[in-house]
Amino acid sequence: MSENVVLELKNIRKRFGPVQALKGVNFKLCEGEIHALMGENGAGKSTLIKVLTGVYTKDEGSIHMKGYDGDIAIHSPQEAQDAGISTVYQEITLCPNLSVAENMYIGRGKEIIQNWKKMNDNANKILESLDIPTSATTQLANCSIAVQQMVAIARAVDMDCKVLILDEPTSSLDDQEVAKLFKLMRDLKARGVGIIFVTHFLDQVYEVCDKITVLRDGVQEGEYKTEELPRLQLVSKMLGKEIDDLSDIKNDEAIMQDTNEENVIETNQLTSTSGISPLDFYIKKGEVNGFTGLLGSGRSECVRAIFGADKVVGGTIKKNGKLVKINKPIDAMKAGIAYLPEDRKVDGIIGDLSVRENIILALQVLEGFWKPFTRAEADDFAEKYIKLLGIKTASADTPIKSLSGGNQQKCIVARWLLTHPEYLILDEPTRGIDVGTKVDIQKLVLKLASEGMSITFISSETDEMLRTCSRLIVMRDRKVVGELTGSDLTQNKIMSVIAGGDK
Amino acid sequence: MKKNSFISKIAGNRILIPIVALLILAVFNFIADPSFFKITLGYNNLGNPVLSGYLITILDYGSELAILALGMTLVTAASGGQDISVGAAIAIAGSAMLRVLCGADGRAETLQTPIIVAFLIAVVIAMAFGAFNGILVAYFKIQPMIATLILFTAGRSIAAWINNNQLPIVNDQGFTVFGGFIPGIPIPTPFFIAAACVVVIMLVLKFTNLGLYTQAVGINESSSRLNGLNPEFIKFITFVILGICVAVAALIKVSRLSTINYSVIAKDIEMDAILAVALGGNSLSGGKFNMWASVLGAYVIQFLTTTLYKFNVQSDALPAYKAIVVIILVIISAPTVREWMGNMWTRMNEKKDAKEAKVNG
Amino acid sequence: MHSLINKICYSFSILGLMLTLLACTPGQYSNSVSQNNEENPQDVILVGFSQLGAESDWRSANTVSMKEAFSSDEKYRLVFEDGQQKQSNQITAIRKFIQQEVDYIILAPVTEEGWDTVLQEAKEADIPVILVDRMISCQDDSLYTCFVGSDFELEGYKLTEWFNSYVTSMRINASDINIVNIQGNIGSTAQIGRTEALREAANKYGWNLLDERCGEFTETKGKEVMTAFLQEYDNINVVYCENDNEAFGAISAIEAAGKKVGPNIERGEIMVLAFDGVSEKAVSYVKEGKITCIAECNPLHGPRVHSIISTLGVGGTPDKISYVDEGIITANTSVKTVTVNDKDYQVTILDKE
Amino acid sequence: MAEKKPSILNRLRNMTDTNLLLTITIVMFFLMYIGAIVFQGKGFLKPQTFFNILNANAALIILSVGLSIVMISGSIDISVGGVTALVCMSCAVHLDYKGGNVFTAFLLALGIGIAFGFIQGILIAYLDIQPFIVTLAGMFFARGMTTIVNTNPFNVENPALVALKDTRIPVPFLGSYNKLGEYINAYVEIGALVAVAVVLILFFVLRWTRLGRNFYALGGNRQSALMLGINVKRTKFYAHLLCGFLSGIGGFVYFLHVGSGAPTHAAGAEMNAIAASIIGGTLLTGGVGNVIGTFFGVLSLSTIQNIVNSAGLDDAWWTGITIAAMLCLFLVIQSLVLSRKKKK
Repeated sequence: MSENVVLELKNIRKRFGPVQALKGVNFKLCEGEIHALMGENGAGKSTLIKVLTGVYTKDEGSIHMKGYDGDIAIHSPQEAQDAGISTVYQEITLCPNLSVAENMYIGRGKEIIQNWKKMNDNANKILESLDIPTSATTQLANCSIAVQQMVAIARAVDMDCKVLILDEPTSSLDDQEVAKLFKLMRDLKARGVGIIFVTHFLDQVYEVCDKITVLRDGVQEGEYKTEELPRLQLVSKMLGKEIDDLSDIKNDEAIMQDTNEENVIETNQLTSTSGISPLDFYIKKGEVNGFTGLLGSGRSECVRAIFGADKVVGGTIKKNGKLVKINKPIDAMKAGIAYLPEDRKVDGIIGDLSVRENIILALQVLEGFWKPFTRAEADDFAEKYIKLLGIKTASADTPIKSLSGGNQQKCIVARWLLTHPEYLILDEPTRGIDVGTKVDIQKLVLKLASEGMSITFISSETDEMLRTCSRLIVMRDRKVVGELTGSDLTQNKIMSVIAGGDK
Repeated sequence: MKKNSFISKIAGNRILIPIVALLILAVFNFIADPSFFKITLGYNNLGNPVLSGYLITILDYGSELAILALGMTLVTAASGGQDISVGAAIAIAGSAMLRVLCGADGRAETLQTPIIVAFLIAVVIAMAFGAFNGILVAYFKIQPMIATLILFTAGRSIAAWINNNQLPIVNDQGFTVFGGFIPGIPIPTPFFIAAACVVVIMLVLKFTNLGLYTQAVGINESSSRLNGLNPEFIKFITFVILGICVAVAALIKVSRLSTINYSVIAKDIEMDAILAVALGGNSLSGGKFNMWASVLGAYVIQFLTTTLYKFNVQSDALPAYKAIVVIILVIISAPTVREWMGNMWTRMNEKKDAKEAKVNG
Repeated sequence: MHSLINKICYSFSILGLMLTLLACTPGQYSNSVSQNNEENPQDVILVGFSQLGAESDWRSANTVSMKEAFSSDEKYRLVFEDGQQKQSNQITAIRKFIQQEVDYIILAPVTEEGWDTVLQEAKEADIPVILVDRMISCQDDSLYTCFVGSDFELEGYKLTEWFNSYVTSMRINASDINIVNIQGNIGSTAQIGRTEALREAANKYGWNLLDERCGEFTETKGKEVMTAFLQEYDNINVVYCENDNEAFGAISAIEAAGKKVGPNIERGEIMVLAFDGVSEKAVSYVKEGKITCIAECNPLHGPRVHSIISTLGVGGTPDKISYVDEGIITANTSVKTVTVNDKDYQVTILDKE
Repeated sequence: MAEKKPSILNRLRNMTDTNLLLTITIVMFFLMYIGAIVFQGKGFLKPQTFFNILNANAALIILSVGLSIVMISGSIDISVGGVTALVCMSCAVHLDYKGGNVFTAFLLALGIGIAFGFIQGILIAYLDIQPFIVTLAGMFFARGMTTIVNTNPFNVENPALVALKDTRIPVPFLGSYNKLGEYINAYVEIGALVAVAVVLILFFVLRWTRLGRNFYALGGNRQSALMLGINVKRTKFYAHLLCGFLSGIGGFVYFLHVGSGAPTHAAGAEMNAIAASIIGGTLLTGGVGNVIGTFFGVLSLSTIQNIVNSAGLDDAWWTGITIAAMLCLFLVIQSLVLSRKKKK
């Protein structure tokens, strides 16, 4: 290990059942350096952080720290803290009911009696040195999110941590709070602390980071100095497409759109509690359009607003030209809209219920409380779609939670297809699924579109979007920044719009 | 994959637990005293045929519990908690019924109102208090047990207040029919009422989506919201349905004695109701449920109570034995224990396979 | 903001529900003592009454009679405390009366022992204590001014004497009389007196007393105890219940077990004897013959205590023990009068229905 | 940045939840006490009335403090009432029939309390079973065992205990003159002193020891507590052990106050303890609460009962309704305080 490298990971591997999350990652962090860690969904970024902080234990590979020889074993957050690795998670893992000073010192000292005066004085000293606008005795819940994050960082600093990991710290901060955070990060850099900055906001990376490491499906794609890596190239590395050899794959089956068709769904100035900027969106019959953009750019929030999953606070939705009132999912379903949620585990499957019940659920709710399907009806609904989508399940009665990820996703798709929607929203339908199922789903989308169903297809893998969508809406920081149709539907056009302008 | 098949067989059909418990009790009693199962046809003082024997008392006195188990299963499935105010709510419903039947001074010779009207009023009142619990749990997001704690504390006092602490007595012979026997029919009426309630609930489960919606909300609330359901309303409704069950149970309880004692009526019945749901193999933290298993669980508990009575265990000492049964049940179904049992089983298998390998290796 | 607003309006609806429960006190409550809140003028006499509970019809009748006796006369203000069957509550109540410097304390003690310390405090505070319904056992009997209630042993003797003369008149020999006793709360004066009377009569006349078990003076416990008796003994022909409610419980248990209740033991019926005779139900049971005989226990102590307090008020000293007069009621015509330690008592015969 | 003189409202806003709810409780208690004086007349002015309330509720205070600790760490224990009844009956039987002395009886009480706390702690902390189910079973087990130990209630005759029961610790110069003009010293029972001592010790433990602060952290956010390096399972186990230990002490104090064993002792005590904790400013969701608040919570409960009683609603069933109404009122206040905080 060269003298100023504070942390080095060698050939880290980690698997969850069949899925290989980390396939031998190498990573180097020097002292006094802000090092960005970037990667799209499923690149293994969060798994790597969890291995480093002791939430998961690595299967293979070694972690080397300055001042320790050989591999340091990290099995719990406690050991990581002792080794000098501290983490500030996006959802702040502090206790809102305790005071600021307590949050900085709880769980650390070994002494039985707690000396409040000494603790508060030390806390105030650190808060002043890091210029954090709060006092030791205020309750954490009374401080803003930004201040709470700085308190977490102050706790890490006070444990003289050598490596500080910031996991998406800026996603819920406004601009001056981000500026304050960067000033604090620069102070720590000057003190020689190595900072790993996990984010997906490109301009923040270029503003504060010295080096960037890009991860893609479980492997370190490369480590670059920020100045040497233009924004466009960074996006292409993240999306795994080389700029120069990109042939314009024109999807031949893309159905040409006749423009005079009436809009199936049309929204103007639609906003919801999830804080997206007002959305103007339209989709025609049989059209497949897509939302693209980096993780956290507001793609899901837009479709959740349309479906009424988040409370709509402004704007209107028109269906086939008529104004429609949608503020709960049931209204959207009655208006013929279907929504396949992004997170299968939390919002999709109902774990203990059988495959059959999961499939018929949406249609059953539409039918109403008083008209349950007979066992026979339910069975042939289920059998029909199990065959149609090729769902591999022992029987229609097995609980859905015992199916593989791909088959679970097919069941949810079957659930919404059963309601014969006019407008189907698929949010990351292919995430964490074997390649075979991915291709099936894309073929299915095109088949349904040809039968007249209008579909919104959201995926972080842009080549999938290119193959299926005839129109792409590009999002950045919760705003629609561009729309690509026809000939513009090329990989590098997308990336340049995502990267924002020609930089 | 031997481990999974064995464990899933146990966990799979949860109805196994009440059946096993029933067999154990039956065998135990058979050994102890075969006359336990003797049923005799005698004549009560009014001269009409009456069946008597331990089995009959089980079916007779188990009916209130079975009816409550129906409602409690739905509440547990949807809200992942239990309602501990059912005993107090029975006191309120019973007290209201007697107040309507006996009028203000509580001594009426003839009934002031027809029984059916009194029963309906009691149903409305029980549903109102069920709704009160439902609002606290569904809309105020207070834990079910803490929310129903309020009614548990105040319930019996409200019941006493309704009749200004008088102990009204109904002298009309017709009223005792619900708790006793219909002249000419040897089987106790409570058994019929319980059977009727079970049939009604089964029909409701068959011809409406109550079962599917309750389980969906209980297992994954956010996903059921995205599928168009209104989780708050469903949780609220389960508490109201439990209110109806409470009213029916109150009718039986009050007509058994044709009077009411506020501090003693349906004492500790909430413990039995929770035990019935647990004994039915349903998870006490909500989700999937099997209604038949809960009803069977209720009768198994009455079987246990009658057996303990037979060995002249004090009625106040019963809760101790039942507490032990609940603890054992809850330990067996605790996730950490299941995992531990799972690894124990696999380690045993590996040792067995290793031995086999050594033998024929 | 929206969720906060609907949370507030929900909370007020809940609060409203609770307050309506509290506020709309039911009509019949008005006849009990109406409380005037202004500082009580000097001449109103403050009387603290610590009742032991509300477990039976007799008790409720006793409470109502006390409240009426003092509310009708505006010279007095009654402060009522319900001890809910627990001595600790009654002791706390008495200490509260002492603090409020009441003029008189009326106590219906739930048990006989454990009162010395608190009554000593009352004596020091120079507040006369009048015992009602049940006695207490203490070394220094100056701790209480006087006792108003029933002579429970006398009631017991009356009932057993009546039963004896009935048995001799029907020429049933003593050896095949099997009696079970459903007792009241163990340790209360009523229970001690009535059980003592039965035991004495049983070994005097040679009846065999099969079993005695506590029925807590309530109907539910009475029924439970009777069911257990019927399962253990199959030769019971007399049930001795120490109050009305226990008798009702015993009767419903006997009928549920398919046996007949009535006076003629020789034809296999089970005779029920009881005490109190307060509620109409008890009287109607006597007329129907379900309860063969009841030794009355008069709950109406209100007027008697009121007169004692007025005599104390003018400086007089009431006699230490004063018993209320009580009779015997039955529908059976075979016994007219009962003599207990050579004093005759008239039996009131109710016409049978 | 010197802090400008904070206005009352401003200081109120950034007070910690615990202190805010504590002040609400204490203010409510004094309002009630003044109300009681108005309703009850001169009786309430004498200090001895306050000491009487303290003597009568000594055991409930200790049980409520135990319960507050468990609620602060995000769990609950409703077996305290049952354990109290079991302790009373076992000590009574031990003293009168087994010929034990008062000290061995005290050890027996502690033993029973700790046993319940230990077993329930293991089931809840390490086997991760729902706390309400475990302690509900614990309550019924204790109530059942009480009648198994001895069916009928009976008063203890052991002279040493009766003497202990009646000892009066005079409180200097707080006495009052009775009608005869004699000066009677105000007195306090032993139980009251034990209760006050328990409250002070527990206040110290919760405020100044590491274990105490871990209770708060665990109640505030269980996941964060884990990430901050607190042994969550062990802390929760200690909370239940401590609650069991305190219900043993509370049981013995109740035994001293009542001097008898009965199955119906401390009926509903656990519900009153939960109500007192909530009124005392302990949040149901955990992480917020103070034993001093619980102390005033218990006193408020009995004061409000006095008021309701003297306002003519003197039948027994009014106590149940008043406690439930108070519980409901404070639950609503808590949810408003919580939502005001969340809104910021």
